Amino acid sequence: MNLTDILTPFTAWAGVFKEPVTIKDPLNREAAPRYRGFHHNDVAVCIGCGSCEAICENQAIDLVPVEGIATKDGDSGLRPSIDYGRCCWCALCVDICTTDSLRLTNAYTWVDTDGDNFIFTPGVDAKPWDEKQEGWRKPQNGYEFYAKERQHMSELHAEHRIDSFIEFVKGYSKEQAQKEADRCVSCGICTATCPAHMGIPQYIKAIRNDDMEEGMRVLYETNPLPEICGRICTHKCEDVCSVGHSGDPLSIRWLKRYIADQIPSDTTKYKEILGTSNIDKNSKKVAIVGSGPSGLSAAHYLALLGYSVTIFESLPEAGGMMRYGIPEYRLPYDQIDKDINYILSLGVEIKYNVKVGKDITLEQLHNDFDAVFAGTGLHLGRSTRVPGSDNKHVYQSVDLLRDIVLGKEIPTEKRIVVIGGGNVAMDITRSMARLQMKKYGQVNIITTSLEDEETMPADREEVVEAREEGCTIIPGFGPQEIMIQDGKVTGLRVWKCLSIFDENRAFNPKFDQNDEQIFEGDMVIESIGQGMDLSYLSEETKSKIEFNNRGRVVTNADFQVQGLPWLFMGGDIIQGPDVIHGIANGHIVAQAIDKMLFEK
Amino acid sequence: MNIYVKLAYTFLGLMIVLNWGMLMGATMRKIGARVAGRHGIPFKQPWIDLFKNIGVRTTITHGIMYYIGPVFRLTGGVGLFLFMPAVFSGSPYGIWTNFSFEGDLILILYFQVFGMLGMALGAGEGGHPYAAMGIARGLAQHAAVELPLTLAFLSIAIQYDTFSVYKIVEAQQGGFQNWVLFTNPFAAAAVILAMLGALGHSPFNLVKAPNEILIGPATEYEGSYLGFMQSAGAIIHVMEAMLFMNLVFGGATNWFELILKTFLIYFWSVFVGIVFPRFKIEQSVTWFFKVPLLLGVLAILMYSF
Amino acid sequence: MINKFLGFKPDEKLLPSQTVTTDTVIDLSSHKYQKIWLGPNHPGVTGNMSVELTVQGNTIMKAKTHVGYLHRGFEKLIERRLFVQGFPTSIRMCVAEPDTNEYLIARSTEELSGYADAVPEYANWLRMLSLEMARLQGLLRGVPGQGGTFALGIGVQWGVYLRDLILDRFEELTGARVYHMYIIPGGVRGNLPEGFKKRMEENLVEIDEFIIRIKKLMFHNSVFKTRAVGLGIITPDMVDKYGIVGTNARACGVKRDVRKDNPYLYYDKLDFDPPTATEGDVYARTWVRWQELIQTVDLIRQIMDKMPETGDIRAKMPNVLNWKIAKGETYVRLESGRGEYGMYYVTDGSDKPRRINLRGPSYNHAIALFEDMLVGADVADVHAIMVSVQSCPPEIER
Amino acid sequence: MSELDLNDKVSEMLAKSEANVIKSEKTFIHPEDEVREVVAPDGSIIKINPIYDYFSGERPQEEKPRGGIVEKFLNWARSESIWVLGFGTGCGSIEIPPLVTPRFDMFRFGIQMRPTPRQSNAFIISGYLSVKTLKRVIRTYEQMPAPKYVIALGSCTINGGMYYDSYSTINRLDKYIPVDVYIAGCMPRPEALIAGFVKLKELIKEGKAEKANEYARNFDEYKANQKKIIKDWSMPDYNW
Amino acid sequence: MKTIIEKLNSKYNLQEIVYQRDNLVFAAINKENAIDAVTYLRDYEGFSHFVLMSCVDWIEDGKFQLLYLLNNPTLKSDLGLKVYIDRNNPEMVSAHHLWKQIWTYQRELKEAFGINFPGSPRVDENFVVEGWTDIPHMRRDFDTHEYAQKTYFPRGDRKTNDPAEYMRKKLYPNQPITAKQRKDDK
Repeated sequence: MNLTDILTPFTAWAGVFKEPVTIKDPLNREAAPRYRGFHHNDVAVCIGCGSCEAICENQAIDLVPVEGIATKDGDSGLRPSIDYGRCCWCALCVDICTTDSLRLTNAYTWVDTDGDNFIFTPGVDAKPWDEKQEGWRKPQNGYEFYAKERQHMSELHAEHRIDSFIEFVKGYSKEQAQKEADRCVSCGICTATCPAHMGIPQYIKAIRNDDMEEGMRVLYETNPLPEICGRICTHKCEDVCSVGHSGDPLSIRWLKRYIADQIPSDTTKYKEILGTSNIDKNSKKVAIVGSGPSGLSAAHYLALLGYSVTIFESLPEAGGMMRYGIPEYRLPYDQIDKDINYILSLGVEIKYNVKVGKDITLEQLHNDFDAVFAGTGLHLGRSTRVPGSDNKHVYQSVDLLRDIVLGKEIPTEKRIVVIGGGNVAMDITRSMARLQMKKYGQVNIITTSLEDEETMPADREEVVEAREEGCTIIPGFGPQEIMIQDGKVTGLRVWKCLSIFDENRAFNPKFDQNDEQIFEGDMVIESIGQGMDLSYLSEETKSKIEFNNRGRVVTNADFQVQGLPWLFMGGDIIQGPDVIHGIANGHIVAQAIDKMLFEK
Repeated sequence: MNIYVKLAYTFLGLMIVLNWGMLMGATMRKIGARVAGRHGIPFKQPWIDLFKNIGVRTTITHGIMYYIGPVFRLTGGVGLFLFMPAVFSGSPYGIWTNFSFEGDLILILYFQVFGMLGMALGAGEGGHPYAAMGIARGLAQHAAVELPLTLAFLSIAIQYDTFSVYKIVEAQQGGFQNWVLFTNPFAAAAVILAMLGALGHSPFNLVKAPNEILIGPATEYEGSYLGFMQSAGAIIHVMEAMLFMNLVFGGATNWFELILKTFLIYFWSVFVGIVFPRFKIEQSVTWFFKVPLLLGVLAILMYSF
Repeated sequence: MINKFLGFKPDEKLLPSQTVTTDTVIDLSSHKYQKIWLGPNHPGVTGNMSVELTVQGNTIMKAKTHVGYLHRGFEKLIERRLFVQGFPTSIRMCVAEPDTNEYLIARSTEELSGYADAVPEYANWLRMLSLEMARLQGLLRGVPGQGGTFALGIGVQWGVYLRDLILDRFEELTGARVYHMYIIPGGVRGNLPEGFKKRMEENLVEIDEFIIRIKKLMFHNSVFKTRAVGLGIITPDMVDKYGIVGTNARACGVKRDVRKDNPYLYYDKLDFDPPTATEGDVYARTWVRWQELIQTVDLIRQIMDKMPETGDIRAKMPNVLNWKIAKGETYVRLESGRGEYGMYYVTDGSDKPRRINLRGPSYNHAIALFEDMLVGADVADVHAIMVSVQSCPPEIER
Repeated sequence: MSELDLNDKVSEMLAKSEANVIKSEKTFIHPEDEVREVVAPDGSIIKINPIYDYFSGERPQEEKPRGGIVEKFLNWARSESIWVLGFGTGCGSIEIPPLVTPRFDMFRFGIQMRPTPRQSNAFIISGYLSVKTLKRVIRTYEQMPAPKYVIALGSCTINGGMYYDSYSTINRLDKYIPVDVYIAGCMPRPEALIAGFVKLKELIKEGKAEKANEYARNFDEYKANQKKIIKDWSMPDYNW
Repeated sequence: MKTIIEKLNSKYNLQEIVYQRDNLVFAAINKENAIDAVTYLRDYEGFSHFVLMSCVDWIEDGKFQLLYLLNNPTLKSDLGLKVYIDRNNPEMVSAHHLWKQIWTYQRELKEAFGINFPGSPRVDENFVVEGWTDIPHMRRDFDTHEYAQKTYFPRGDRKTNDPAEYMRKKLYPNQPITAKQRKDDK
């Protein structure tokens, strides 16, 4: 013990003259800008996907219905409600939030006398911190819980695909498919949007587990045409994909195709996987008119239920629009056959080249069968009815596409103008481009549509690909006249389109007459929509059924025609052109027929 | 002077001392807090604590001695006040000399132990092992403190040839050079060092070391008993300081001087206490038996011959 | 000399402590002994644990550590959680230095899933920064805390205040004060905020000044020396016998530091030498920790100097909700403020770990070692020894 | 020791270890608390039951507030002098040191720490409670003199928090002891804790913090809940 | 490290040798040889630092896997010796004489997995849980969530909705879509 050791500690007394370091008003102290305080949810942005619930390790988050928020496509109508008796403020829910709507503010004081009060729905229940902007948000700098970018789908380069009709989308490899499937957050919002309500998260999970047979079973639960759908589906699911809110949506369509591609084309194998080797047959018979998606889908599910199904097809091969409307480069015929063969192997019979209404009447079918389903599709082209559209060098895309498949001679001119902005327009554009390439070695085709670039109904990638292939696409112009000189088409006169619909959302385009252009061409193809051919309905039948203002047959929710209980109608003629709708209709019709025949 | 008037004055003095004790305690805690860099308790806190303690509803008894423990402690404090002159006014019968009498120093020495004994009895009855442990430590340390202190007091008594505190104070009047501090430096040094133990601050507060034995003797006390003990503690702290003031630092001629001197004396123990950790009991006993005792013996030797 | 002359020091041979060993037979019915409990409701014990003492007078004859008051079954809970959900749970395993747990969980999963080298450099530097900051805040509490065990409260007050400043920096960097949940499998959860280095430097300057103050207060304090010197001695031959690690081992001359022995992160790029002492008593341990405090401040400065300005904070990893790891096992360790801190991690191909087992240094220090060290000690020293071996109950019972 | 004795010992040990592999449903009584016979100083043999003989078996009684201006004054005093028990039951106690140190300095609000339950009137349950601690918490809570207040920190006390699925920790505190104030957070910051104290002060001033009486009133219910999960009871029903 | 493993392998016949890192090796060893090998490693190969003892429940194989993780401070390398023991009759030779802390691990494993270590001090005492009556809590077949749910009064009547299921009910309630859902609806 020395004197220094006794005296030195007294230096601590120096502190007595310093101002205390105490925080004067601790109750109003602001936390750091990144502080993880209480939750706030931007309910207008949130889609109720439930990723936050899935990642919460404390089961603190419930998805609850919220008044004033409707359930609709892409929005479950649910919002996360958080139990502060469970939360640990780890903010994993914020980091995974697909829409970036959920965040943590830097408010941190919540005192209550009742423990039951600590459950609330952020953004809905008003809280003092709702206005606070600071707080934890999803970090940047390469921080992501699932990959934002989709796996690149390898395609044939435009130069290599333009001169042939071979399929140019190569499909995912196993590694790619698993990486893509890994991005899924399994929210299931897509299921509601999919017209067929496919079990999308389930089959994506099967891909992650590399269990293709399970994937196949999931697919066939709701969709008997996976190869077809995996290629040409309009993938409305991808539009609402929650992953797509901050990044690319999942390639759901390609993943579906991946599963179907993995199973070899062998009907016995299919039956083995799907467990359909033995089906108990019943004595009822169903007739189906048209072997398009809805007809095949209905046939499939009816066959599974034990019905004897006969399809009447007016064309030499089955598939309807899938075969005769979609070019081969998008949907190769062997893949159509793969799906159809399996359906046929279930005992479905097809009578080719039989046109109902001409070779056999609908009433005859009614007599011979217990129920009839008509999925006859939209096979008539619609005209723009502008001056000159009755010229013989003005064609309908539907007819041309069908002729290509049937192997007929296609009139291919050097310069072509296509009117239309939908997928069919793109199909004909690209098909004609290929034909031009074959014939002339160069592409010279102009496609124009009323809609502008953003609102064009065609799929984005179709437009991009078409441009890659050398087609010129000029959206936003309305055709005014097909210019004809000496009976030959010389071009199309168009005006800039200002708006398409009027205030009442009725079709009433407005044009800017000063902005006139002339697209030169030797032939014009109209591709502005398709019409239905209901000529097989006799006058008597027609008198019994109702038509709505758009000229479509009125059916109930099960696609049973009002007034004719034995007749079901579905597919494009009811829902408009869309393969997945057709499949869904077919499925519902099958269920409805089953119900009708057995619950009577 | 009428005995009733005297009683009334004494009571008034006691109240002043009680409140001053509480205020002093709060001030010291505030100073300690300041060294740490914070504000510390409000000055009114001791009174609020006292009222709060009186307001506690539950009372738990462990037997009669358990009640009497705090009373003993308070008696120790009050006894010290009763028989010690508070303010020197030039006359042994002054208003604030209380019931001081010839030989009161001996009584005071007794009263110093009295409070500790009361605590021992009460805490023992409480039955908590930590209380027992605390009281064992307390008594051991008290004995060690008492020895140099008593020697120093005896030395002062011998120096002034009296056992009357009043007379010792009287003898020190007339300037600080007359204080025992300067006239009997050895005794003063012994007192100043032993004072650290008597006032119960670090490094000699193992008696109520919360790190080991909660708060020692008072572990089982709650509510009004605790309030009782707090007020007793406040009085005793002032009384101990007053005793040292009277014996070593020349007493006080008015209340202001009393307050200043007791404050400074008490502050001395805080001054040391804040920067030193506490000794273990055998270390503190050894310490008291070393330096202060030696000084006490020297002081005795100085005036014995 | 004067002691001898006065003869006040009792004959050491007569003191009971000299005769007590771990083998002393204790017969409670002889009424020579008393059983007292220190804790769990006791301000002196670290955290929430209790020590059952059998004492004779002031001397401890036998001690038993009782743990489990903070048992939450983390290892079981993490078996029920996805790989990414593990880290918010694991961080609560040790409240004194939480970041270490995060790092172990992150590192184990990265190693087993093959992403160990994918972690961006910037993220690794940030991890190191947060680990060193955690060590710093632990030491700011721990070093003066040793004085606190002897009632030198003033140092604790300063220390906790400065720790709070570091917690402010943590709040800025990680978004939370104590449970940072910052190191995530694959990287970290935030970049360095703007102006962070400047504010950190200001704090470090304040801490530098505190280091001097605490040296004057504690290490030049006669009473502290009286209490701490020669107390709770750990000898070098005990180190392997009891599995002693960290500062406890270094204070008796056995230089073990995972940062040097098995360098992780970028510790091999930093310039430091772990301090050691030879005495192995409470004073030496505190002294080593105080030097470590200086060193940690220096390390933080080095890290802030050497780290890149910006970069990616997390590797591209599989979707956290679907993440599965093939069957495997590993053991990952780091040097926490208390010593080697490790985790045994087993996966079985599913999306959740099969088993994790935390190896906390306290597990050995606070049970086997502590119980044996207490025999023969004074009741007044229990708290001091408990703090000096750095017992941390939540990491023992998990 | 004969061979026979040894065999007995071995088989006894084996039986013991077997019984311990899977513990059967039995009441746990600690050896010190078992009923036993002792020889009194006068030579007579008496039977003692430590749990019931050494502790008061009395139930807690409701102690009604006196009311009036006196009670108002006392409530003010109580609210300005909150003595908190220094019992860190869970990880939230790591935020107590900042409260008593310079940064937040809760002494200026009249809040102080006390080391013993007898002198405390506020009990901070700092987060999760394992069943083992709950037993000590109940014991401690019952030892505190009324009026007493409980502040529950964090998610864990509200609905189990992170440990909602742990076999060792309780989910809601208010099933076992009455709670005055909950503070959300995991763990709550010191500032939030101060806000909690401010709220508690308001409650006390308004005379609404009478949860100790509630405990006495619903004593049987609380005891049933407590005994449902504390298998190793081994203590009197009410710990005075 | 390799030479040590080879030596050990020739001596005790190791299985499943995995070089997890350069300085971390896991290997399985027979139950009979385990303590022998650990002693050998400690005394002759410099593995003087005992890192940890752990147990993994491989319930599907009916086995407990004990792990003795040893560290060599000079080589700065770790060796994990794994021992498989029968899950139905879990018993292992105690190693408490080798290191002072091992009895703590054995006490913990006894409580958490029900593995018996005859002769280990205080092995039957409670470690972290008090008055435990269920099956040992770290075994895989003990469901902690279920136990907590039925024991500890979870608060409130919280109800959550699966987005896909909820949307089905809201948007297309009458369309029984998949075979599974059909079954559920019935």
